[in-house]
Amino acid sequence: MKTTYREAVRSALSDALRSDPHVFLMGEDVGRYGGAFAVSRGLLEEFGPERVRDTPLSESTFVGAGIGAALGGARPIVEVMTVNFSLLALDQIVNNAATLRHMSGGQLSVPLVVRMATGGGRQLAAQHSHSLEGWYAHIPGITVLAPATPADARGMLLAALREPDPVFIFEHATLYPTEGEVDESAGPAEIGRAAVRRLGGHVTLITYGGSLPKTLQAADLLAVEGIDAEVIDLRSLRPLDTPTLLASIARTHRAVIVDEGWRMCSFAAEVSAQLMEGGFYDLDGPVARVCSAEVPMPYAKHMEDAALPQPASIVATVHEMLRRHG
Amino acid sequence: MKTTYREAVRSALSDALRSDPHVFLMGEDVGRYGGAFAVSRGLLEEFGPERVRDTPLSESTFVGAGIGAALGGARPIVEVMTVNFSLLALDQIVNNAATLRHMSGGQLSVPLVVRMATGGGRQLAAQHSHSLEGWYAHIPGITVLAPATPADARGMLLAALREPDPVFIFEHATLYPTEGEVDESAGPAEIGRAAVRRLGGHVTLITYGGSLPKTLQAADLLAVEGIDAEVIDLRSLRPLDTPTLLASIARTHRAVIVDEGWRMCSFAAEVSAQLMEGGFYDLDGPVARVCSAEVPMPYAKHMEDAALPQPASIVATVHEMLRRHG
Amino acid sequence: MTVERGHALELLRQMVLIRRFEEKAAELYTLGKIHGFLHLYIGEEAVAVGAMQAFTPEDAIVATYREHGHALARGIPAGSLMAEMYGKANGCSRGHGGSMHFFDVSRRFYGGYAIVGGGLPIAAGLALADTLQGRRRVTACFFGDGAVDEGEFHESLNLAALWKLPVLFLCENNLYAMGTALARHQSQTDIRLKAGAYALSADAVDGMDVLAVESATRRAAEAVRRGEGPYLLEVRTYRFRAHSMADPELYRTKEEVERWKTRDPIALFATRLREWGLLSDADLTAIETAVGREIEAAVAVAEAGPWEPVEDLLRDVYTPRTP
Amino acid sequence: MTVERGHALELLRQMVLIRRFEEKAAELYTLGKIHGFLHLYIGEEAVAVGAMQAFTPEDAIVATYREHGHALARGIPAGSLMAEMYGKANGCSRGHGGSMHFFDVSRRFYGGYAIVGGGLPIAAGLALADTLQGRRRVTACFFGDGAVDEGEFHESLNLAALWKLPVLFLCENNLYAMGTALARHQSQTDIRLKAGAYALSADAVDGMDVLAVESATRRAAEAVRRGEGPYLLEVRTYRFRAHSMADPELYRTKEEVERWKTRDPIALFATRLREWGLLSDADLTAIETAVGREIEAAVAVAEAGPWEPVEDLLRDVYTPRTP
Ligand SMILES: Cc1ncc(C[n+]2csc(CCOP(=O)(O)OP(=O)(O)O)c2C)c(N)n1
Ligand SMILES: Cc1ncc(C[n+]2csc(CCOP(=O)(O)OP(=O)(O)O)c2C)c(N)n1
Ligand SMILES: [Mg+2]
Ligand SMILES: [Mg+2]
Repeated sequence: MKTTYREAVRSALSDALRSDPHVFLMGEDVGRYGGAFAVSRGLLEEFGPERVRDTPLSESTFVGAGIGAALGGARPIVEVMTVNFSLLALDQIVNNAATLRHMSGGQLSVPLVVRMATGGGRQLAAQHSHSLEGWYAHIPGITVLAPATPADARGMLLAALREPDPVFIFEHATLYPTEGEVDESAGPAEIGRAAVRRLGGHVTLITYGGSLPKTLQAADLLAVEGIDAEVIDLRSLRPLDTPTLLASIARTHRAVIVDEGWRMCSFAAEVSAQLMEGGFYDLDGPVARVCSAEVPMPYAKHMEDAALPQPASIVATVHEMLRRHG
Repeated sequence: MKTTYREAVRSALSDALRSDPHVFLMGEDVGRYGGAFAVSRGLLEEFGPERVRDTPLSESTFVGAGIGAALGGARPIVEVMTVNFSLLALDQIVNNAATLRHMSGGQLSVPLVVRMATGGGRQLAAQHSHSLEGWYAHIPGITVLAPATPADARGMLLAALREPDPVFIFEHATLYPTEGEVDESAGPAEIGRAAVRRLGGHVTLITYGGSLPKTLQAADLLAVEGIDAEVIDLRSLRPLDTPTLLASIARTHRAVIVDEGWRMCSFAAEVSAQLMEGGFYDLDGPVARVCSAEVPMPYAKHMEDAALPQPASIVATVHEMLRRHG
Repeated sequence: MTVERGHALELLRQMVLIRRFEEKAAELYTLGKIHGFLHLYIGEEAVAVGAMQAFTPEDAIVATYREHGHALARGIPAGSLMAEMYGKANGCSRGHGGSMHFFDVSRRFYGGYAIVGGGLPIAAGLALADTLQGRRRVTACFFGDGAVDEGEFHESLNLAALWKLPVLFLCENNLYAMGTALARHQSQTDIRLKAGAYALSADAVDGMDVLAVESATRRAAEAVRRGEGPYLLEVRTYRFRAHSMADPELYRTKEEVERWKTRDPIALFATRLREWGLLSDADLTAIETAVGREIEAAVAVAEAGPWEPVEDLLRDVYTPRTP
Repeated sequence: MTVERGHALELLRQMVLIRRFEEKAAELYTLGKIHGFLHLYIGEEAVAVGAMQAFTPEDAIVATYREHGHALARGIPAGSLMAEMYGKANGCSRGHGGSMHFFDVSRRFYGGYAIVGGGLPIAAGLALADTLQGRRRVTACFFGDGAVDEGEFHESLNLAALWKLPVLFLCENNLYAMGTALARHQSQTDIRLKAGAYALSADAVDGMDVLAVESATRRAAEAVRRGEGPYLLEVRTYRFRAHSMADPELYRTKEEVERWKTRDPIALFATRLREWGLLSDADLTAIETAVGREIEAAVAVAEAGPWEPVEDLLRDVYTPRTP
């Protein structure tokens, strides 16, 4: 069945609410408003205000309350409207969600799922366009997912709800209206596995989340010129499926990482470092990164476009790579 | 003159308070208590409670007030007791301090200095041992410094106070009692320049902050075996002095990065990626990283030691590197 | 209540200007000239216009993402704001900020904050700088009822009260935080009563009555200016439009909105002025005509404005160094 | 006030246990057996001991980094705590947490939080889980006067009040946040009055009087258990020792400390029990002897405990998967 990313998330949410009485959803405007991205529309009506809870504007506390509720035997799904506001909740995430199991000597676990919209590209300017997946992936004790397709949006949320430890799901806001095949009877996705979205032998393009469509476009453009790009969608950022990446560069000998985070200390840097550590002798030349420019996101469209990775900049990077190391 | 890192910071603070009436210091317990690390002891008595201000426990707000005071023409130095508590202030840092200049089209600037203690190694466990320099270095719009010696502790604070934009200074808590030569008449240090702390031709060890003493120890151990390690102290993490690093690996052809952050998405990953991007053809083999283990910091000494980079693990990494690629 | 005619007409003109400016902005949004988020202030004009009368050019203003009204009432030219929403380089923030991030340092208008509650600590800091430098200025900080939920509200009021900082905290209580009604996000819906927790002075005022807002704000600002410390002023108002252009308004009834529209601050004030013999049909027509022209001119400024060159992408991240 | 003798002696015993446990811990710290931060509770024993009487084993406890007293009063064996402070694998948190992070899930003791204010949202969440699952349990959340400054205090009280969550917020007001006296960190020093901002019930009680603490906490806990929503209880106390072992106490006078020591909660209670004829010299000796033995045994447990194998470094980061 073809459905949108938005509907795929909603269907996973309603499946979960229906099948497990411990599951509940909370966050700003998830109820009456129907969710800032209309993801949870209709859920309040179906499941009632006890299980679909509008919270006050208190990111630190409702994320912390999600942690506490998980400790108390509930199965919370917390929606932080966007990653931008999650900055207010990082203490709870880093110091409590990620540590409680270890800090308690293994006595506790925190079966918490946190979903948030991420990324730029909608002219929302500096405070509303962050892409901080790389920060999250730095934190041991949590799992970080970035579904890029409707099927993954559904499957990974279902999978997250089976994890005994905290899972953070990043939904790129530009993906919500995109469409794809979703098998409603399919179960949870496998966490920790990348997907090869396109096979190719000349260069490996590695990406995730909202950059996947752009990267596939770039691959199409390259194909016209006879350059066969392999496109890998990481899907899970922590844990990272390094073997799939290494297997690909063992064939292509070249890699470009596309990541919407700012370049410096980006998630792409980690991928690049790992490719060197595990695949140095397979590489024909240095791994390249296409990231966001080092600037708070500008509002004007032409400037925002210039700040973000684009198909054209991916193609240009591949050209430069082939020119330099054949 | 030989002095401690703690005294060096204090001397820079009192010089600044004495020479510029716009400078003031605020933070938790910087006044009556004398600073959690005794850095500001005596300053309240000398400069009075208007200019040495004890704040409530409100990290987000006193950091934000520092930003506002900087906008209003003051020259605030904000002490966030430790980086651990700065998690509560990240919204103000990322969304205001770092963006206001750009977001206002260049009308505003935020001449703010924020100092904080960082790092582990004192058996303070999971919530009090973070090393998040790599997160900070991800943020465009700010400068990130990590002085490792008393001379730099003084010189970089003085330099930070000349910057028109926000500067974050990370003082590794284990460094406060360490001693070194400080020239009290020396002016501000140069920002953006790494220092070669030891010359050597066989391998480049790259580090910063609290890991410098450990890395120098490792170099001493290696020297005994006839392995000459060059040791580079980054000093400034953003901007990063990439040319100095590339010049070194052009001679040594090997590099190990020592960084107390967790390995995944560490600052070390960025350095590794940049070395590949700029020095791939100079490298005899992959750049290696010695980072913290992917675990919330354990309290017990032997476990904490095992989690942190150590001279022995640095030496072992160099051995492994030489074994694998000569 | 008495009011001087010239002043009354100026208040009315400002409210009409905001109303028409925003109606035009909504239209231009639909036409694809303006993008991103657009949060209209329609219905709340009496708040910004009434309050802003109390501040001198030396005072500082800190607002939110719903700040068109504040910016206009502070006297920032409509063209500069419209150009900002177009993303043009002649916009008040050089096109970097859009609707949510208006800045004008010459008017001490310090933004435009899109993180709810994020402006409050900034306001405390601006006031702290004044205190340290011995200046008798007020910092006005506007925020919504939703911001009251955030930890920064609590921290900022405590800090300001503790240090007697000259901040006027002005809560625009429009009964909703996005789609969440006040009683569903606040356990204490009488926001003025929050002041007790910080031992500071507070008042509440009808935000549909521009004169009431003006006089309450003047009282509050004078107390702050006298050095009595910060002040919390709750202004009770209502937004007539959706939260943003994307909001389908599922959370409130049309009837509720219509009921509030009977208290339209512009109509209310116009009626009153007529009753007092201070406003004629001709006056109103003159205002509408002048405002209409001003907005036409603003659109022209925006249309004609240049785009920032892409080469300048990194220009304003750090202050340029003089070599 | 009347009190049953057995109960009175038990309260006294618990307070003496905490006092002697901490004196021993301080000694062991000096000897290099215990490391990291050590925050002593000495002087505040009546708070944890009095309050803990009000909770059943089904209730949940959330504490801070100054939680030795709460852990002991909750019945966690002293040996398990001492071993934790040694960093031994038989410690209550397997040596992962040390003094600041005691956990014992079997006793629903949920830590041990070292970020000031960080436990409050957790407590709200534990109570939310109870509400959702229809259980009549109370979550007790202990925190200091310094935590009241933090945004999470405000957010958590609002959330709990709004959703009528069964949390008893218990503020241990010892007049200092580290070296900062209450009046220098709080604009409203009457912390109980903060409750008005959330429309919730509150009370304040003398924290040096164990019986007063017990009865105030019982009243509060019963209200919470009846489903009346959260409750703020301010307990006024004083810490006799430094903030932590590193604190030179420059911020208060010896006289102030001595004055408070005349209200030592243990001495005060013992005197009262003697007056009431409920305590003899022999009783006290018996208590001291038993406590002394318990602490000796605790040290032995810690000394004998094994170190966690280094190979287990990553063991508890994620829940092990059953393949
Ligand atoms: C910290 C944070 N959380 C969530 C949002 C998303 N958001 C934008 S406006 C808004 C409602 C704010 O309500 P209020 O403060 O009452 O202001 P109003 O929009 O009514 O003027 C929300 C939830 C945000 N911008 N910042
Ligand atoms: C968020 C945060 N900021 C600062 C600190 C450092 N710190 C530890 S305890 C403390 C004082 C806390 O005072 P209070 O809440 O009154 O508790 P008490 O120590 O008096 O029991 C401070 C500032 C911290 N642990 N967490
Ligand atoms: Mg509102
Ligand atoms: Mg205290």
